[in-house]
Amino acid sequence: MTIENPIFVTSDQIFVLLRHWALSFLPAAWQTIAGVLLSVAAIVCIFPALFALTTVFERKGLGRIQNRLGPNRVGPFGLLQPIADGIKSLTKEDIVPLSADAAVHFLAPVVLVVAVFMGFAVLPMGRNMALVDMDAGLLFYFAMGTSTELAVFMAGWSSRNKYSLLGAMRAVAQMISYEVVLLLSSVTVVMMAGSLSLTKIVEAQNHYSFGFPHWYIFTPWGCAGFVMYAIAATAETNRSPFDLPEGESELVAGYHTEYSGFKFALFFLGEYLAMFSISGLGTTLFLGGWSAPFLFLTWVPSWFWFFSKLMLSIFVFIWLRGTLPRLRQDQLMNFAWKFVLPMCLLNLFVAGIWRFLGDGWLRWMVCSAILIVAYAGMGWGEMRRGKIGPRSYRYAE
Amino acid sequence: MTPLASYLLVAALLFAIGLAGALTRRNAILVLIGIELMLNAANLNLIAFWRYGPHPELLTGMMFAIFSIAVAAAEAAVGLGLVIQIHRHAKTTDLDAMNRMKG
Amino acid sequence: MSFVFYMLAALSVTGALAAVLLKNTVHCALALTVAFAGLALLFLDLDAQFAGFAQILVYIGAVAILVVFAILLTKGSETPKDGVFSRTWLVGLVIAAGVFAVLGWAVIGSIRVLPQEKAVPTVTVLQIGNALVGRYVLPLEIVAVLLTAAMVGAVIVAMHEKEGEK
Amino acid sequence: MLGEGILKGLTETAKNFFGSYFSAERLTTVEYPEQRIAPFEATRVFPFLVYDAENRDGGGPEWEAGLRCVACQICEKECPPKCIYIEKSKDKKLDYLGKAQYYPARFDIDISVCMSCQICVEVCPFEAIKMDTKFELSTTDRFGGLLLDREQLAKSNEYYHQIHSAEATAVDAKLAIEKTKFDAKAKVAAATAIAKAAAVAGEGA
Repeated sequence: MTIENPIFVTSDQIFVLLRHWALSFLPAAWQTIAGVLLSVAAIVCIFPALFALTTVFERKGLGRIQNRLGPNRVGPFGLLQPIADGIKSLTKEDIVPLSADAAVHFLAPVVLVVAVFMGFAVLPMGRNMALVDMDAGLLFYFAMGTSTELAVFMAGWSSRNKYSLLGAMRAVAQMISYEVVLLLSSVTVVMMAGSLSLTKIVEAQNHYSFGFPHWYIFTPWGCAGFVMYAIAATAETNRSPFDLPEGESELVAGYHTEYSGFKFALFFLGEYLAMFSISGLGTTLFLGGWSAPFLFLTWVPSWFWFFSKLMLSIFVFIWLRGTLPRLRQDQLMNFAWKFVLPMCLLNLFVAGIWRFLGDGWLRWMVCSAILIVAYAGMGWGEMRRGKIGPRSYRYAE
Repeated sequence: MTPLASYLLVAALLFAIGLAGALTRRNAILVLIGIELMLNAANLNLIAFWRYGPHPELLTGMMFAIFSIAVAAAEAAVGLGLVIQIHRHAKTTDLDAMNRMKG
Repeated sequence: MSFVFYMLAALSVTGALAAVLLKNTVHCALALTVAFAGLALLFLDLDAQFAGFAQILVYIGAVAILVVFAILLTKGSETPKDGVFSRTWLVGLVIAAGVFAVLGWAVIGSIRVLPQEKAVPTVTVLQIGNALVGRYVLPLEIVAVLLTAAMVGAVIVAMHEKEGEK
Repeated sequence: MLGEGILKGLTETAKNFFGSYFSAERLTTVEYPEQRIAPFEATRVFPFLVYDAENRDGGGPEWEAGLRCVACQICEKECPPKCIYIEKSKDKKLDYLGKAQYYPARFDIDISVCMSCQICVEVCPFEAIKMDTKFELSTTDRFGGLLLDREQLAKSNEYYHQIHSAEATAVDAKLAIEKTKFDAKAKVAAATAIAKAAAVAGEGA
């Protein structure tokens, strides 16, 4: 089936066509604003729905990883669990501590969710399916991503609670540290694609040779960049093993200790939406966005590929959460500044070499060799000095 | 379309507010906040002049603003580091209380 | 489009006023963030997309966070008993008002020669990048050195002195 | 090499993830209200009072007459959270040994306070208080519902055998020995008493 086939075009562009059809009922003057509102409404509906599904799949997946069954009571296979959870959190009493700063306490979850939602605006979720195709899309995404740090700080500070404040400070320190890694690992992609526009980045990867796609993850620098991006993304979304801001064994629940009911649900939503958007960005940057994994699969609609890659990344998040124990604060910081950041800078250098060596096997050899030698050498050094690596417990055994 | 003069007036107002904050507040951090506001007002001027200037394609004002943002970040980092060090030394950030040259 | 401008101007001026007037230092820092956001939106209103996003990234993402960190590290969030304004606040206010008067007079006075309207300039990020590593490469390098020096300096200034070294 | 351990861990969890769909033995949990795990020998939840159905002295219902408890109040004193309340009776009745003893006129345990430490069981010299295995004790009444009185606490020795058979058998054996000793002593005492009575009678004559 070719790209020009009408059936393919209809299935691929179904959401775009639906939007056009809905807008055709409106007078021309209103169409621009109504179109934006419609797209925003779609994002605001789809991702929370995905969030609801993810919560139950996460709990089931974690259960299976620990040889348990997971939730299976509410509805068939426990699939209606999120509805029960939603009703519970919406009907719960909303408690604001007496000494809390009520206005800031209220604003924090709102700012968080709004900032996270803004990030979705530039993600291309399919062919012609980005809400705004901004020239500085990646910069916009990171600008919105940093705004969540402030929301986390507001939440922790306004609660007037030691645990909240400690959790917030940890979260902010961690997010700033890994933000650097996130940015620097994405810069390699920008160097190659030559654009900050996410649609252009996807188009730059949407080529095939021998039936295989030209995704950036299939290059030495892209693979290293993706691994570092994944590490930074996990830390950025405060997911296990980097979940010390809300480490329940030491900080009760971190910055959302004093939140209950609907506001807690908003925080929960914000956390998962951040996970979706950061996975979406990772997909766009390294995994070819909406492009199909093989040439013979290009007949499948582009949005299907985007969302499958997104869910695959979410699965990896859950898998990591089920496997790795939580880091200590000093290990976290050492890892970010003394290992991942130097590797990131080296990767930028390698990407430059890749660009200027031109086509051929030479650049594969040189770039892979530099990266592997650096990784092995630095890893060996860090492990020898005991900065990272297997933990030893002085009083155990 | 808004005329250039209104942007310049807003920038002047922000600059004056920042200056007033820097001159009247006791807390050293608040003084830094005032200075940040003044820098931002200057940035607004630069961007506005770039937008309405004769050669926007040369990007002079925009570049000036971008460099100014970078310099302001450095200034904030060093300034706040100094404030923290002063607090450690004098146990206060009140500028009125810091009136001795001997430590 | 003027309406958008007035809204944004009001937002940034309110934020700035709150930042210098509020009693609680953390509230001041949060109000400062509002002013920064208003300014970033003003940049976008001026079609300077790159500068606007850089403003959000640097000011809201880094400077504001730095300020709140400094406030918490200096226990500055408690309101002092003897007022938040300096003893010489009147002098400061007069100076600021004088500066505003001069600036405002200069702007109002030259309102005839200032351009009223201008076609929207199309500037892509690619152009900015080319300018940065072309015409403005020397300033870029100097800023890089400055940032490194500032980082090292800030770390050294804020670092705890070791007991033995005193 | 750095990261080896992480990969090893990821394989292990992946094995668990897929394995749990194929082999039911992997699943470590049961679906509780429908499926239950049989209690272990050492399972213990809250204390109960043992009574012997054979002991019918003092009248009243079977559980009241047969209580082994002699209201010595050691458990009440030893209980760390002080959840036991005992009122001693005014009169005496024969206990399982056939000895006249006081009995508890009131014996309450507040299981909302009890911390299942089993100290009462360990200090009891009369094997009268033991640990139960029943754990589904939730009620809608926070205060009265969790304050168990004598009647609710009293369980027969057969029940004790059911829940902790090995332990109960050992206790029974111990009690049997005590009983024999007591009976022997009683016999000797009775013989001495008879002899003494005879001597007194002889003197008198």
